[in-house]
Formats: sequence, structure tokens, C-alpha cells
Amino acid sequence: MKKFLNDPVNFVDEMLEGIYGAHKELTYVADDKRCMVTAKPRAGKVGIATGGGSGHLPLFLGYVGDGMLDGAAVGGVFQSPSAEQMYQVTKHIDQGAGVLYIYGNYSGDIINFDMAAELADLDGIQVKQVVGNDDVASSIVGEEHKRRGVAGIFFVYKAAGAAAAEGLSLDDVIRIADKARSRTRTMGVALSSCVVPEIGHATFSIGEDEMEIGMGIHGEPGISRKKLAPADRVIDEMMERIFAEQDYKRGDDVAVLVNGLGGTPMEELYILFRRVSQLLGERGVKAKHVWVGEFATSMEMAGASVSVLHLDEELDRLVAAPANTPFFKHV
Amino acid sequence: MKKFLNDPVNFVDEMLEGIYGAHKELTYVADDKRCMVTAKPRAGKVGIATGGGSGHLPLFLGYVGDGMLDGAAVGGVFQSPSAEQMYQVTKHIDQGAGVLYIYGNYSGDIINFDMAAELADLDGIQVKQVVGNDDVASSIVGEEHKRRGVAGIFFVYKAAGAAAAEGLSLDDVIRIADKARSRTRTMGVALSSCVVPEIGHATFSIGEDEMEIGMGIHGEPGISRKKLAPADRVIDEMMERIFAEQDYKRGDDVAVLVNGLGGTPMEELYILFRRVSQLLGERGVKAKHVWVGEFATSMEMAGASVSVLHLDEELDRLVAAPANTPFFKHV
Amino acid sequence: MDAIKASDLIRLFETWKALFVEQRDFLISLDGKVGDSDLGITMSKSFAAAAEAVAAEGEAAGISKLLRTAGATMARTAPSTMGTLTATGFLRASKATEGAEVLGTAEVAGFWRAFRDGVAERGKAKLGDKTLLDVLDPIAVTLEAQAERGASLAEALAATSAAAAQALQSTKSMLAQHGKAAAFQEKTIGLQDAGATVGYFLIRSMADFVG
Amino acid sequence: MDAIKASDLIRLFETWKALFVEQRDFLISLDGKVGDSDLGITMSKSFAAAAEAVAAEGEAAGISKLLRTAGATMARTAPSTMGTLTATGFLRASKATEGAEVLGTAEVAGFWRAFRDGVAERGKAKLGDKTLLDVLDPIAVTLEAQAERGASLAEALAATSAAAAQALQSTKSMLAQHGKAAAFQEKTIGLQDAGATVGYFLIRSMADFVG
Ligand SMILES: Nc1ncnc2c1ncn2[C@@H]1O[C@H](COP(=O)(O)OP(=O)(O)O)[C@@H](O)[C@H]1O
Ligand SMILES: Nc1ncnc2c1ncn2[C@@H]1O[C@H](COP(=O)(O)OP(=O)(O)O)[C@@H](O)[C@H]1O
Ligand SMILES: [Mg+2]
Ligand SMILES: [Mg+2]
Ligand SMILES: [Mg+2]
Ligand SMILES: [Mg+2]
Repeated sequence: MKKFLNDPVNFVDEMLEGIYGAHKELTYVADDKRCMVTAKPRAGKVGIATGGGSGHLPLFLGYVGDGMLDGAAVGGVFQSPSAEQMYQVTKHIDQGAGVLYIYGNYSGDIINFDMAAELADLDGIQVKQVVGNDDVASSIVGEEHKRRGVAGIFFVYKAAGAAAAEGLSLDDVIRIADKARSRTRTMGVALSSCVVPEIGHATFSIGEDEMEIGMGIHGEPGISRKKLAPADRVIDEMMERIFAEQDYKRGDDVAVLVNGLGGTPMEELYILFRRVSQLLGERGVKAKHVWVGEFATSMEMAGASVSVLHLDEELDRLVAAPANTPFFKHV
Repeated sequence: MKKFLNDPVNFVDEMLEGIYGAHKELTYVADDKRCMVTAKPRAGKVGIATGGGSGHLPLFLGYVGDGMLDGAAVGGVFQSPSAEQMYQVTKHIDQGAGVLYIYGNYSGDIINFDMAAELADLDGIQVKQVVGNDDVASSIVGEEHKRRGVAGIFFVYKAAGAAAAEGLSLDDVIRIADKARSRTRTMGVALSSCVVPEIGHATFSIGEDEMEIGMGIHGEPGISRKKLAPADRVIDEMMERIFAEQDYKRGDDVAVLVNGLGGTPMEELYILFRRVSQLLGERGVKAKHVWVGEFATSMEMAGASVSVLHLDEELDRLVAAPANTPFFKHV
Repeated sequence: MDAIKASDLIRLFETWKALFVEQRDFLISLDGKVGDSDLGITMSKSFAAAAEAVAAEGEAAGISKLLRTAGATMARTAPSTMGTLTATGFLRASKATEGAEVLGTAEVAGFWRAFRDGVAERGKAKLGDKTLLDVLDPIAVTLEAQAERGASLAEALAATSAAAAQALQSTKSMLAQHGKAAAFQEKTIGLQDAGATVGYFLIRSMADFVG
Repeated sequence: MDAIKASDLIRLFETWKALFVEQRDFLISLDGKVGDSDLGITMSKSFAAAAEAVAAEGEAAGISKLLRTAGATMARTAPSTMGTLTATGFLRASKATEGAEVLGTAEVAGFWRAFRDGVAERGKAKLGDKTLLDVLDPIAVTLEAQAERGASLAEALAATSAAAAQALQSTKSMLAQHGKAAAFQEKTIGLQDAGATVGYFLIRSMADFVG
């Protein structure tokens, strides 16, 4: 295990100390660093919260800020935060207009967010949920509700965050979040494992010349493990599955996110984007908004994912809206 | 070699195709993608150019944009661009106010930038140079001119870029760049090697439980190779060397850059920053501006560096000024 | 022992704590096969925290209160799927044992019935979905039958432990439908479910404790 | 051969191209010991490009023009330290051979003197700094002495190649002062300099070519 670590037990809390030290615009509630909220909540705005396991920076808490989210609760590495922590965040960010939870489709998170929503409901806080399930590889068409949420949740945050910043109602923000969710698809590929600090060894093993298409961000199995192919062929396979999911017409616009899982250098992400862009071009589909970088990682895992959001006019406007969080800025 | 690659020979050019596809605010001159310039040059402004080998994204070309640089020439992986390429960039970005080259202290780069400056001089373009040499580990005190330039060059770009954006003269921009250079110190540590695509195997080998303090961003040897220590102890050793270099007084302000070399996850960078912040606190020195992330990488190398810029009033103002490049935004 | 007193319950949590220290690596590798390897960590953490919390609270608090403390502590310390489900189980068991001075066979049956119902409601799994529930349900059912026929606590728990062992074996042939294991589909067949293993460990350890 | 004609020069570049294809991996590993492993790549690339460029240009261009093309091509294709230094060397050799129809011993001596001076000016290294220059200087000096005593081209280059071999050996005891190797300090002692090795290869190959 080649990590910069002190006692692995303190991995998450030391990381959080570092984050609060570096970013004064973030703060926390309930005397618990894992309950992050923006330092400047906006009165009357719909509150948006997220949460999930640590180890995915800049997911989740990296998107707390202007034009995005109001709060996030994070758990241990790859572990859900507790219902109590989510409830504390919820109480703080509710500005009377209700709160929307946007998080990924994992049983641990669902169970805890459900519990938190129940607790908030007892306080009279209106809480709704939109559960990201963009990972095409994790279940077949028709069983989308079983799919995992991965990097594509970024688009849901972006659209819903912009909608809330515009002052839209909870119902509208839900509608938009759900639309962004339903029009987002992601395919991932992993080249190496990550190491959970408290476990201390690789989560899974993969041959020196192998890749796994469709692997999840905690190392969940994908669709196929095979010999590492040239970058263009990897993207061809991934994009074929993405294209099969939605009816993309000539002239349609999309937003594209090429996401590094942590260990893969930026240079390679741009080589992957190059091919994505060619394939979109061949179909007459325009990549109107593009982000390439690390948006949802698995610590040091080598690999990447491609997320495509099928835009309509409303999503186009919202995705392009400004945002300013410690980890993500859009001007 | 676990990389997303097509033919390794095309690594840099495919990467550049991806970058231009994703970032329309960037363009190139001389029909050569490796000669990058901003799409919207500002009349009368001092031009700032940089350059160096590829494989360090977001260095170098990632800093071309508002409030930072006007152009960058990049070479093959870890190889200097040619004098001709730098000259082409220079010609394009000169707006009559002269051009400043800011680049790292490597013999290949120096030789080529010198040649480019000679060529530009023949055209009557005034060219000056500031050569980054922030890497404390690469030579002793008194021999600073031998030191390599590493991540700390970011501060030189930031200060000089803001100065040029304010409309200052070439002399003033040089003075500021040189001041930022002389007040910046960096220490790095590597945990694993990178792989140059055309070479296809690790540049150096390092034991599973070893680290190398002071290693350069191309794998140049550092000060000591030893057993990987706890994160806090690694930072203690690095910061001790940084503190020894400048006279930091209680009440002084610094800017801090904790930079990942590519393979190290953000979580760990924040754990490192946490300790940096504690040590600064113990000395009564304030980390007034903080950046944590990937700013100068060695592709997939695991490791990190810490750069400290000893601020004065002028640098404080310039470092805090807005900037907007595809890879770096400051609002 | 004939019945579990508040002081016994505190010792039982000590036993459970030791159990999961011992089984930590086994559960890590079991969850690692078709999951994310965290189960050994979360269970050892949550039972350690619960054991300390109930010990700190002391027997005077009474059984129901101790169980509530255990559940709340677990929810806080290990909010993984299993962490929250077992926490929910103990919170419901706390409700079910309100007013009980000691836990005899009938009360223990009520304890596990409430535990099972809590897990079922919170997790929304069906029987046969290859989860913890596939061991919890036979536990509750067996204990009720044992209580009905007036079995001693030791007898009842011994029989229940045996039933749970069998139920755990049965999870081998099931196809995982929930959580991270669901992604592994057919690969889960032949493997015993990790959460169900925890359920079995809990009841076996309880049986040994009173036996 | 007695003198190098333009058509020979084109073939000499072919020979150098083949040389660096052959020595590619050796130079990669030599530069890898105290550098960044790129030398084998840059040299094979730049000489391949130069050989193609001079062949495309054709012998009619004449020796000086061919050398200019070679230098300019190398500067473009391999702008590493050694790439730019050798490019500078060929550009200066082009200047020094202006008007020469063929290169006899005196012209070859002028060629390498200019080459050395170009590298010295551009690189600012001193003798003994463990660089290419430590082989280039004895090459220029030996060739001048050979020219003075009226040696044939083959004789002169054979002697120079031997002197270069010795000079290369001498770099082993030097401490690197420039480029990436400088960082390795004492560790460079005992190793022959990579750039100097290239210098030696060039002259040996030239000697074999005329011999
Ligand atoms: N919806 C559910 N209802 C009941 N039990 C479940 C459910 N989902 C998962 N489980 C149980 O949880 C176990 C995995 O627990 P855990 O490792 O904590 O999950 P995770 O790591 O996904 O949070 C499974 O073996 C299964 O027994
Ligand atoms: N300033 C200099 N003057 C002359 N030769 C130099 C100089 N610096 C380096 N060299 C030569 O260059 C060689 C390394 O070349 P190369 O691998 O191209 O360098 P880099 O990879 O650093 O650009 C050294 O072995 C040395 O002979
Ligand atoms: Mg888990
Ligand atoms: Mg990275
Ligand atoms: Mg698990
Ligand atoms: Mg080299």
C-alpha cells in the first residue's frame, strides 16, 4: 500500500481537517466534520444535499457551493454516512423551501437517507429524493432502477443546483433533477484496483494486461474483463453501449464528462475524449459542454468513465450556468 | 504499462486534439498543435509564454488563459519543444509590449528558449526570461541557479499573469515574476515511477515500502530514499527544508500549493495539507492562499510536492487576482 | 442461564464484541468475494462501540434502554447496509422489550421477531433474496415455536442456532438481489451470504452465552 | 575513400540513422541510469528524420546545404538537450563547409571544429563537465593535428576515432555538471557520459564509413 497516511483509522477525519483548513467557504454542523454545509446559505432557496462514502473526491462534498449543493454528509471510505448525520445536514440547509437529496443508488446510502428523511419529516421539513442510477453496466435496460450511481451524478447536481440557484420551487428542482438523471448515462472501465486504507490491500486483482469494462467505483464487477485494448477501441465499446440507451438524433446536443478514477493521468483522459468527440461527430451529435478531469474517483484506481447527458433546452441552460465550489468552478 | 493509449508515438498529438476539442478558448499557430495560444489575445499587454515537455498536465499549456499565460509550446513527453515552436508562439503573442518566457530550469528547455529568444530578437521582439528553480532538493543553498523548476512555477505564472493583466510594463512583470520565483520553494516526494509511453516501462524502480524525498518530476534522484513514513513525518521533513530556506517571521503570510504528481488521490493531498497547515500555525505563519490538487504532474507517478510562496503585499494581491484558464479558475 | 438480565446483556455485548474481533478478517474476505470487503470492519467497529456504550450506561438502565443505546450507537458508528440494518434491529428489539426486567424464552422470541421486522421494513428485501433476512426469519420463527412449547431459554436458543446454521447453508443456493453482491449475479451462487453469516454468528454466540 | 562527396554525405546520414536504430535501447538504458531515458529515442528519431530530409533534398544541393537541412530537421524533430546541441553542431558545420565541393581531411577538421564550437556556445559547458563536449573537443583537436601532418581522411578519422574512444573512457571519472545527470552527483562517477557516447558513435561510424 503506497499511500500518504497516518493511522488509517483517521484517514477520513484528517482529510476533512485538511479540506476545512484549505477552504474557508465550507463549514460543518453538529460539531461533526462529516456534516458539511456551505458557510453562506441562501434564504428561501431549495436546499440540496448529497452524501455517500469517502474516497471519491471531489465527490461528494466537493460540490458544495454556489450553483451546486448546500450540504453533504460523508461516511468512512466507501461507507454511507449515518442517518443522523444526513438529518443534521438537512436541518441546517432547509430554508423553508424544502430539501432535495441527490445521491447514488447503493443500498447502504438508501437505507440511511430514508431514515434521515423520516427524521426530517418529523420536524416538518419537506424532503424529496432523486437517486442517481447512470451506470449502464450495472443492469440491463428495463432494470434501470437497479443501476448504480456513478460520475454522471455530476450532471444531476449541476442542473438541479442551477435550478435551485435560479429560485425554482422544490417541485421544479425535483423535476429537473429527475430529468437530468433519466437522460444521463455512464460507462466506466477500470485498469487497477484501489486500496481501502483500513483494509490495506487491493480490493480486487486484475492482470497486468487486463481491463474491466463496466466496473463499479468500489470495484463491483463489470460486464467483461479482457485484454487492454487501444484507447480508441475501449471508447468505441463504451460509447456503443451509451448510444444504445437513448435516441440520439442528428443535431442533438449533449454534455460530456470524461472522468478519471484517480490513478489515470489527465493526458490519457484527453486521448479518450478525442475518440468520444469523433464518435459523436459521426452521429451528428454535438458535445456542447465538455468536462475532462477527476469528478468521481475511487482513490488511486486507474481507469476512467464517460458520462453523456442528452440535453434539451432547459438542461442546456442549467448545465451552462455558473458554479463556484472549492472543487468545481464554472464561469 | 496500464495506459489508455493508441500508438504511443501519437500520445502527445492525440492528447492535444482532445484538448482543443474540449476547450474552444484555446487555439494554435503555425499549423502546429504544439504551439498553443489563447484565442483572444489582448492588445498592448505584455505577452507571457511558457513551455516544456508534455506529460505534466495541467502544466504547461493548462495555464494559458485570462490572468495567466498567453501561449505555451509543448514538446514530446518530458522533452523540450523546439526553438522554432517557441519562436512561433512568441511571434503570435507579442502585442508590442514584449514577451516574457517563464519556464523551468532544464538544460533542454534553456537551450531551446535561448535559441527562440535569438530568433525573436531578429524580428525586433523584446524577449526576457525568468527561469523557475524552486526545487529545494535539487541543489544546495548558494547553488540555487542549479535547481530544477517544479510545481512552484505555478506561483510565478499566477503573479506575473495577474501583473500583465493589470497592464504593467515588461520591466514590472519581470520584476514581479522574478520576485515570485525567488520567494517560492518546493519539496517533493515520489512513491512510484511513471511510464513514458514511447519507452513503455517504468522510468525508475522503487521498493513497495519506499519513498524518495526530493525526487524530480522526471524521476531525477532526490535527497534520500527510505522507508515510507507516516504522512505527517513526511511533511515534517519536507517543511523543515522549506522553512530553512527563507526567513519566515510570525505574522508572515504565505501561499501554499499541495500538488499531486498524478497517481496520488486527492484525499491524501488533503491529509498532507493538514500537516503543512499545522506546522505553519506553530510558526505563526498564515496560509493565506491555498491550492490542493494536481498542478504539475508526472503522468501516473504517485507522490506529491509542497510549494510555499513567501508573500509580500504585492504578491498577495496578484496571487489573489482572478484567473480563468481551462485547467485553472480562480474567482 | 434461565433468563438474560440487564447485567447479562452488557456481558453479551462484550461477547459479541469479542466475536467480531475474532471474525473480522473472515468477514472482510467473505464480503470481499462479492462485495466491498467492509463488513468485518463495520461489524467489529459497531459492536465494539455498542459494548462500550452499554457498559458505560450500566445495568441500572434496564434491558430496553440498553438495547436502544446499542442500536443508536451502532447507527452512528457503522452506517453501512448491515450496520444500519442491525442498528434498526436493536432499536426495534428495544421497543419490543420495553418494561421487561429479564429476557426469558418468550421475550427473546419477541426480541428477534421485532429485530427481523425492523430489518425487513428498512431493507425491503424478500425472503430468498440472499440477505440477513434469510437467517433472521428462521430465527424468529424457531424461537416463537420454542416459546410456544415452553422450552427453556438454553434449549430454545440451541435449537434456534441449529436452525440458523441450516438457514445460512441455504443462502448458498440463492441469487443475491440486494446491495453490492447483486452485481455479481450468478457468481453469488455457491457462496453463503455475508450478512446472513453475521446473523448466524449473533444467534450462535447468544446460545453459547446462555448455554 | 579520400574525400566525402555530397552523395557520400547522404549515405553517411543513412549509416548514422542505422547506427542509432541499433543503439537505441543501449542509449535509452545509458541515459536511464542518470537521466530520463530519452536519448535513444531522440537520437534515433532525429537521425532518421535528418537522413530522410537530406535524401529528399538530393546531392545537387551540395554539402553545406545538406548539413543545414540536417541540422534544421534535427532541431525540429528532437529538441532535447542532445537533439538541439547536435542540431546546432550540424548547422555550424554547414556554415564551416560553405563552398566546399568535397570534404577532405582539412574540411572534416573544419566541420568538427565548428561542430564543437557550436555545442560549446549553445550549451555553455566547460571541458571536464562530463558532456558531449569532452569527446567533441579531442575530435576537433585530433583532426586538426592530422590535417596539419597531411594525413589521409581514412587515417585521420581512424586516429580521431581512437582518440574519441579514449576521451569517452575519460568521462567515466568525471562528475556530471549539466542536465539531468547533474542531480546524480557522485553516482555519475564510473559511468560514461551518454551524450559523449553519442559523440563517439558519430565519429567511429564516420571513420568506418570512409575506411
Ligand atoms: N436490502 C437489504 N435488506 C436486507 N439485507 C440486506 C439488504 N441489502 C444488503 N443486505 C445484507 O447486507 C450484507 C452486506 O452488508 P454490507 O457489507 O454492510 O453492505 P455494503 O458494504 O454494501 O454497505 C449482504 O450480505 C446482505 O445480507
Ligand atoms: N550544457 C550542456 N552542454 C553540452 N552537453 C550537455 C549539456 N547538458 C547536457 N549535455 C549532454 O546531454 C546529454 C543528455 O542529453 P539528453 O538526454 O538529450 O538530455 P535531456 O534528456 O536532459 O534533454 C548528457 O549526457 C550530456 O552529454
Ligand atoms: Mg460498504
Ligand atoms: Mg490523479
Ligand atoms: Mg460490504
Ligand atoms: Mg535524457
